[in-house]
Amino acid sequence: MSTLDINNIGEFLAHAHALEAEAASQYADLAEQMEVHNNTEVAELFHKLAEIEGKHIGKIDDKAGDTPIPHIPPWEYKWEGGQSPEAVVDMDAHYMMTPHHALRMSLKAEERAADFFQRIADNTTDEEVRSLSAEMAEEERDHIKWLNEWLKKYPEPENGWDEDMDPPMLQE
Amino acid sequence: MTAETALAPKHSPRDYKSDIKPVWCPGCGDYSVLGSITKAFSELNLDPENVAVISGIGCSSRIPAYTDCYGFHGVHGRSLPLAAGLKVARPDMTVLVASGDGDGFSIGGNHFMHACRRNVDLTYVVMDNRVYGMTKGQASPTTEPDWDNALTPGGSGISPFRPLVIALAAGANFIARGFSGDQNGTAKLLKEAIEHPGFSFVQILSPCVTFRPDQKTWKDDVHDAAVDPTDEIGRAARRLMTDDGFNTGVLYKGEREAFQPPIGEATATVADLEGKFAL
Amino acid sequence: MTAETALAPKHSPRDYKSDIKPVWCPGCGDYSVLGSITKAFSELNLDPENVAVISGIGCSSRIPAYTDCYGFHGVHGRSLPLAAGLKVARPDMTVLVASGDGDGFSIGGNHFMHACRRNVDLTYVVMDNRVYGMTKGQASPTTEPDWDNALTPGGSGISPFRPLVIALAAGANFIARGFSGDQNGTAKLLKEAIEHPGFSFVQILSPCVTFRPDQKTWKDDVHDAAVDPTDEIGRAARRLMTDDGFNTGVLYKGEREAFQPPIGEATATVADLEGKFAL
Amino acid sequence: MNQPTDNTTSISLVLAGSGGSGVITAGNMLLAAAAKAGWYGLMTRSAGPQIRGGEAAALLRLSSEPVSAQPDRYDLIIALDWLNFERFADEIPLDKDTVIIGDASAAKKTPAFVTEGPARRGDIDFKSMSKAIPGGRPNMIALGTIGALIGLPEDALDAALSDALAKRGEDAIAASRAGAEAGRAIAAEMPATPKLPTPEGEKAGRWLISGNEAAGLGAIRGGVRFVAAYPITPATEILEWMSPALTKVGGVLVQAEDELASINMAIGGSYGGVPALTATSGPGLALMTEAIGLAVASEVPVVIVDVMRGGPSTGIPTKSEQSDLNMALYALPGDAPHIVVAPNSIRDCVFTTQWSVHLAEAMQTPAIVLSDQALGQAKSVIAAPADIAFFAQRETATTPAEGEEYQRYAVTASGVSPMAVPGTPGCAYTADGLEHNPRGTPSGGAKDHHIQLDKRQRKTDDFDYGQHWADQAGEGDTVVLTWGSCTGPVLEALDNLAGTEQSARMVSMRLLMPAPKEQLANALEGAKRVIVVEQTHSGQFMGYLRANIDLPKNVEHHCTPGPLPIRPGDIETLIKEGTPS
Amino acid sequence: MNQPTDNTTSISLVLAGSGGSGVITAGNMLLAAAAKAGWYGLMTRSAGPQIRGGEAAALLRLSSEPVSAQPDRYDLIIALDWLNFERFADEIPLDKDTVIIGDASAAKKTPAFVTEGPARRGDIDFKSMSKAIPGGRPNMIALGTIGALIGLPEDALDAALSDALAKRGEDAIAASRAGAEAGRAIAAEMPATPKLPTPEGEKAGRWLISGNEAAGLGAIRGGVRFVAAYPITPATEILEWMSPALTKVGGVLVQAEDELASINMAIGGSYGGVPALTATSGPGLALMTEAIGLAVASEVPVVIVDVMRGGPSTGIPTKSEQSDLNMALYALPGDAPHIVVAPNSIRDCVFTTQWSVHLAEAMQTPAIVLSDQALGQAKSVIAAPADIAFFAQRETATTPAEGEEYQRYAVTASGVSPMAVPGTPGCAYTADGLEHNPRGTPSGGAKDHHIQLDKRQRKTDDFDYGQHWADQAGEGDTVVLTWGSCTGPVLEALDNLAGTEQSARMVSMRLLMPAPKEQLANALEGAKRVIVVEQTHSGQFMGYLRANIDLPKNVEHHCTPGPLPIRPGDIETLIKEGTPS
Ligand SMILES: Cc1ncc(C[n+]2csc(CCOP(=O)(O)OP(=O)(O)O)c2C)c(N)n1
Ligand SMILES: Cc1ncc(C[n+]2csc(CCOP(=O)(O)OP(=O)(O)O)c2C)c(N)n1
Ligand code: SF4
Ligand code: SF4
Ligand SMILES: [Mg+2]
Ligand SMILES: [Mg+2]
Repeated sequence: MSTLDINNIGEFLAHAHALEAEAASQYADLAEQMEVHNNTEVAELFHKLAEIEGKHIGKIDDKAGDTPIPHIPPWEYKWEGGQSPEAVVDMDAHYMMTPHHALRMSLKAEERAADFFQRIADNTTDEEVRSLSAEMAEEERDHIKWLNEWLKKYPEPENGWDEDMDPPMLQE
Repeated sequence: MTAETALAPKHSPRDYKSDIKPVWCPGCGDYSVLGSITKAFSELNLDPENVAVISGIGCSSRIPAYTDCYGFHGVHGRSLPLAAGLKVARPDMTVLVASGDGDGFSIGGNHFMHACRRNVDLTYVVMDNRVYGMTKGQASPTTEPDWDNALTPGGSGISPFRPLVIALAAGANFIARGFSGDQNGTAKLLKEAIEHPGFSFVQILSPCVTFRPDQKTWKDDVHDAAVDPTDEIGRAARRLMTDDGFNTGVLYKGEREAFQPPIGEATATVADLEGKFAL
Repeated sequence: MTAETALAPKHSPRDYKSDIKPVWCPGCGDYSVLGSITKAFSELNLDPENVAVISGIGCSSRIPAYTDCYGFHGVHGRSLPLAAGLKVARPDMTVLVASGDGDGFSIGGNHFMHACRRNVDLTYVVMDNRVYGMTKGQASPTTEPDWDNALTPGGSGISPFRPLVIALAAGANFIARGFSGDQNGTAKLLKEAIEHPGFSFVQILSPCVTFRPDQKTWKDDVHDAAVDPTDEIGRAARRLMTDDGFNTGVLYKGEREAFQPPIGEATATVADLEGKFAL
Repeated sequence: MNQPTDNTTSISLVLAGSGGSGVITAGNMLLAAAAKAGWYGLMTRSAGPQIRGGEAAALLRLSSEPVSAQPDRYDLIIALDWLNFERFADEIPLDKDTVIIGDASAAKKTPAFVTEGPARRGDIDFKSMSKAIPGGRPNMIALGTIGALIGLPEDALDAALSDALAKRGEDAIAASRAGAEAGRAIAAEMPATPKLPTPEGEKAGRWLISGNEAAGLGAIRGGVRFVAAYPITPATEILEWMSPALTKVGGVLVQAEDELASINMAIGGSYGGVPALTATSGPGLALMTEAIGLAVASEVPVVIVDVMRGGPSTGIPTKSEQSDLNMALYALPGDAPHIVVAPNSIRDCVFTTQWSVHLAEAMQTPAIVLSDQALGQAKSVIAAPADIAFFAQRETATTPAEGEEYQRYAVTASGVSPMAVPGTPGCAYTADGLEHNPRGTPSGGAKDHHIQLDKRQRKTDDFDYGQHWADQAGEGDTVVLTWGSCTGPVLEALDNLAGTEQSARMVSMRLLMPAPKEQLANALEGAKRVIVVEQTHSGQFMGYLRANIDLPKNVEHHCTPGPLPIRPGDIETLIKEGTPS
Repeated sequence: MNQPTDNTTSISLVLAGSGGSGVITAGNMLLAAAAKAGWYGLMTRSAGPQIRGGEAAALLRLSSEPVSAQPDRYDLIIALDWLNFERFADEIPLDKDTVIIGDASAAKKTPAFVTEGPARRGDIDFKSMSKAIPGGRPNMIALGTIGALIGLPEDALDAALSDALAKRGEDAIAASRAGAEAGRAIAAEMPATPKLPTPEGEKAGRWLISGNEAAGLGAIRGGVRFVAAYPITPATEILEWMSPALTKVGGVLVQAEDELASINMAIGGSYGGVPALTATSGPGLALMTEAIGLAVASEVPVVIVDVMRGGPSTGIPTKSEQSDLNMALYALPGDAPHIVVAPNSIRDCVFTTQWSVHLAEAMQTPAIVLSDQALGQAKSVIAAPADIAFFAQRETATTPAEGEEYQRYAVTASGVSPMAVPGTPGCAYTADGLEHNPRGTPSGGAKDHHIQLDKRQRKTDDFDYGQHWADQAGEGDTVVLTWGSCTGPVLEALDNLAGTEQSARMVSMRLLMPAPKEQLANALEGAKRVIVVEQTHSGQFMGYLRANIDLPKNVEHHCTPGPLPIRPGDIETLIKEGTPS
């Protein structure tokens, strides 16, 4: 993996904020999609995840205090592969998905996020960035633990969980 | 908030989203395209009321209602003339046109070519999933000839349409390819496309998880194209004619002036016109 | 007469001409194109009743009635689907499609692209005079952007359509350009085009003496293109993208198989079909 | 808690669920099982706007008699969940006798229109029950319950399950059977619905078919061997059925780039001598009218099936309406006589489409078949339609004798001129959309124009349409005049009123254009009341009738647009109580 | 050999010739000269099928009164040569008083219908005469002869020649004058025609204009500032006139790739807030109907001018017919209420097109203007039409107050909902062709569908069209009911019969859709005879009237297709002798 160097607290906060915001907004979207498709169980789960990420945004903004956060266009963040590490791969969503799939999706995202913060912490020359980043990485790892716990309640469903015998609806 | 945040866009991407919930299948690439569009609008600092999103018919063409901009969900295949009419009449509006591979390249193919030629300052986004999603999975012009489906069992047997080289041959001023799996990269392409004068064409590979679950592999197929988009047109033609359909990025940039006849600038009155008929 | 005349064609070019007198202006290039067509038919030894000439609307599209073959003078811009329907239903017929630059590239542009893709074994002849002759001289897609006319005074301001590179990009199997001033050379192109399997496209520069008297200079502009028509497609794209519009000859030849689903070969009866519904 | 109920001849039920719960598939299995049991049936479907995984409902009506209409009320509603069930409220009339079974424990609660409605209720926890069965699915449990409630013989359901799941293997079949078994078992705890009597007699000679399939089959029966088309809801199934079917019988279907291409391809194929068809819906038909006019002027037979949906514009693509009538009749530029016919039942889709091919070919002119979503997308068990001897018989030309000249548009008494098939020596001609003389040479002269206008008009005016111009039924001096998919509910209403004081007659017009004026006048003779029934907003059918025949001053008019079907009860009320004015 | 003839109020003449003889130009000069002299006039043209250089004829009618119809007979025919003159036989009724002047020495001899006809003859050797004049041309000689015969003041012709040839320079003008002089000189040797009296009074306030120019001007008067179109005969001149005119008044015309594009561009421009129009003829209108339906459903105003030509299909592009009526009324998919209006004279092309813009904008719906070739391509001297205060006035929306929500398709009493112009903050909405709720969100629900269908219907049904729905004239208990270009000959017939026993009234419907039922019923009240006059083969107007109003049982019908005009005498005969049945 390439080295990730963020040596400026503003830049760091911008990344951290965007990372959480992106995740929150994605979860909210997914929750909505599940609602529209009558998958209420997973919709609730995504709502919950969105709420959690929302709280993270608050936390980061608190940490930022008066530190100026620069605006960075979405494509100029130093994300590996262009997307925020905590973004889930929404192409993996399915209207029949179960909480197991949703949690797996989220887990992968959290792992990438933890890794992202850890690498900044490892590489940065800025002490403030280092400590905040390490703190964030730790927090993401907490999530991972917690998600893993949660996941235990939802074992992987058998093959064929996504089988829909009905044809799609013809539309326009 | 501090002084620097003032430089942030006036509107967040979310501000460009309406409260109407998409009918799309979860997993559909079009969700991400919607995200790219709103991100581009935000970065361009556009006021939502000065933006119009125009479309035809198809899953992808449902986008206008999901934005909180002005929109027109027209008839199948005619989004480009609808949008050209709007833009010529209202040059002050930013006009984005959203389409699918069926809407844009099958029934709408003629308008596509002529929009490229005419070079009205539009940004044309085609969500290409190589299938007619809305009507349940028939072959579109970009579908592989051996893709089995109910209407043409065993495959259409017809060689796929190459939208990018057609756009170039027809005169498009800006040609790019994006992938819905890269929401931010695509947002950047869209921003550039909107900023570029004249007709900009952006093909976005946007998988249909319902009828083309095989397209999940696209994320491994796409790759960055390291080209000089201002390349001489003959070389660009060769490049786009033989490309593999998966290289992404800005692939051509032209310098033609946008077509925009003056409007609203009267030099005579209606009475003057009538004078010509008077004896 | 000697033994060799036995090898002469069954029918002279004149045998393919009807007794209906063209409405064309004397001097119009289309007379010569009619001559090229009948010469090609004659050399191909076709029986007139096994040939169909299909067209849309325009001066050039009047050709079917002037041949003594089967013909269809359809509506504006739709000659290609009309012809494709005929050819798919009747693969035994030789089908030539005649069009103008307005009929073929403006209103008919979508069918042009899709006919190239579909690759039904048709020969498509477009008499290009860079003007709408039939409707009294408006700009067509191939018209120079600064050509002054009543409908777009001062010129259309739109960059011209490049039919050949579009045809290539869309998948045409044979691409050639002729000039009405070279009746025999064009006859040869047409013969080759008809013989080539799949969709063949022949643009024939055919001046409109009435609305484009300036085209009289074309005879000095055209020149032979010394190219290898079986050239690799990328190089062909580059060549056709940057050509000057006046090089004539066969400019591309592809190897794709013609689209011709089997017809007339039943493997089941209607009763068999009904059996599927029976309980 | 079963209560015994009377036997009945028809049972109506809804199976609803969302997000891939498979209710449509289950509905299809139920219909197939009913057919196996010897019942007739009709199934329609309704769904949310989501492309996939939205809420869906299978609406079935099963009967020991052929079913011609959606029911006035439902006997049974089974909801696997209640998510978004409100969407269907309009479509599912319920009353105090309706039995509603759903999962009271489900996340989303039963909607108000159900709880507050008058119906009887039962609860089944489909989810838990299905979890208890390996590979079990809620929809299979529901099937079992339904079967038990309505009296469907077990073996019929079993057989239907086996057929439907054959490809998925033994395990799947076993799981489904187990599910159905569980469903059957719990049925005893549910409020009873009426039971259909076990049918006697012959069930051979019946088909399970949709209107769209039936139209496709009719076309092939009629001789169509070339189809060019562009997909559009709700016509696509005609094409998807025809594509492989044509290949088998030596024909071909081409997917065109748009409707402009499809109609022109079809005309080209037919010009080549192969009977041809295209199918579409309103927006597509609008794009075809220029070329249909060409077919009129150049006298090329071609069949266009318009499976109507709610309009105007993109409208309501998945719901039915008869509002393309005006377009079918009048949308061609100029005076362009052509044929418009309409099937009046799923079964009749076979006959009318077959007939349309015959008419188009015999008169060398386009024929538009006005089907609609309610016929096209509904599936039905029907008595197999007899094959009528209508097969494309085009009057063709042969090489003229020495010294004689072939005239493509020769003026004849019938108006029909022998049409040369390309390839025929000595008959080369150019078909033309420009006005022309008998030979086909373009002509703007008054004489040629009048002669050809007369000739084209004569072809369709003077043709002998026989008794097929309409279906008539019932007795009485009240006449209900209708067409298309409104026919089913009218027929049923008439059946219900037969023998009463309100007994009435029906005239259902199959031939719409040319207007069968004389036949209509005769059919209406002696009528004291005439009631016109149609499914439009603006009264298009009424306008057309008025334009063509003298209706009695007191003619009544029942005209209501989609998306809801007209039901037999609406017509009964109409006949009994008259049209409120 | 001059014989004195009575003075008259109208003179009709034909100037024919072939192969570049310049008869159309000469005809235009004559019309201009007549206008200068204070006469009114009408010029139509006829030509062979050749693109250029074929036989052509300028048909003129000059009068001291406004001219509203082609004449019943011609006073004078001047043929510069007789080549293919037979082509015009149908169009040029002649009688014993007709004076025919041609070149007896010419290569092709006078056709039989002339020599065998009853007319009086004179000979002029145009060729030799013109050769004698440097730069002389036969058509100028003919002009001089005509001028002298019909009493056209010399200075008027002189002035017209100078105007027309100004760009060609003094020599050309001098040569023409010399030619005309020679023609005048020889006129004395010709049989006399009637002479028009030298007009008195005001000739200011008159225009020389074609119907197509008039429609273009009406559109601009009405506020149209965006046009997208594709050329087609006989509508192209509207576009060719409007293109530079729009540029001057701050508008723009875009040439589209086809009619599908033109109508959609026009809708797009109008959606943007700029009143928009497209113009076409039958085949083009057929291609536009899908999008016109979109404009209905999405409620976008747009004006479509259809200059009708002979149909069906490509038909007879250069001749007039009213046979697109059905298409204009009925061609849209679904129930799609819209406006159809028709100008009834060249002069009225200004008003009706202007009014159509007003109607479209006021009701936010498409308006189709049915002009025809006879109006569009004819040139006329007319009294300048007053500018009516009809200017596009669209009800637009403003930013809603805090907490309020903009509803594009809000349900209002009139059916019209304020339409936000893009750029208005807080009103962003998506126009949709899918059925929708008041906010514009797609909806397939019964309630939304019915509400929006009602709303759209209400807009056009309840609008106050004032007295403009029809033009009425004459007196009597016979009513001639007609529309469009049939109005001229009817008016003239009524004029001729005024004060006699056969004196009759005319109702010429300008508003065709929605059908002005009440107004019509009132207008027909008390009529003993109703005679419907239209120029179609199948009686489209009659069918439409029947569909909408109760016509008397004994209604008479004069319906004849193109390409020949209906003449005043036909109508007079009709009124006098009744419709043969
Ligand atoms: C005139 C017309 N023809 C056909 C249709 C049916 N139709 C609706 S969407 C569609 C194709 C959609 O494919 P695409 O544009 O690729 O969009 P996707 O759904 O795949 O995003 C078709 C054929 C229509 N609405 N109108
Ligand atoms: C639907 C339709 N639109 C427009 C026209 C009018 N029209 C007839 S021919 C023509 C253009 C002809 O140009 P081209 O094809 O270049 O033929 P040319 O006359 O130059 O040979 C047009 C616009 C028509 N007949 N039908
Ligand atoms: S059908 Fe395909 S394109 Fe349409 S919403 Fe579903 S995934 Fe997307
Ligand atoms: S107008 Fe032009 S294209 Fe048409 S016949 Fe005359 S010269 Fe030929
Ligand atoms: Mg697609
Ligand atoms: Mg041309």
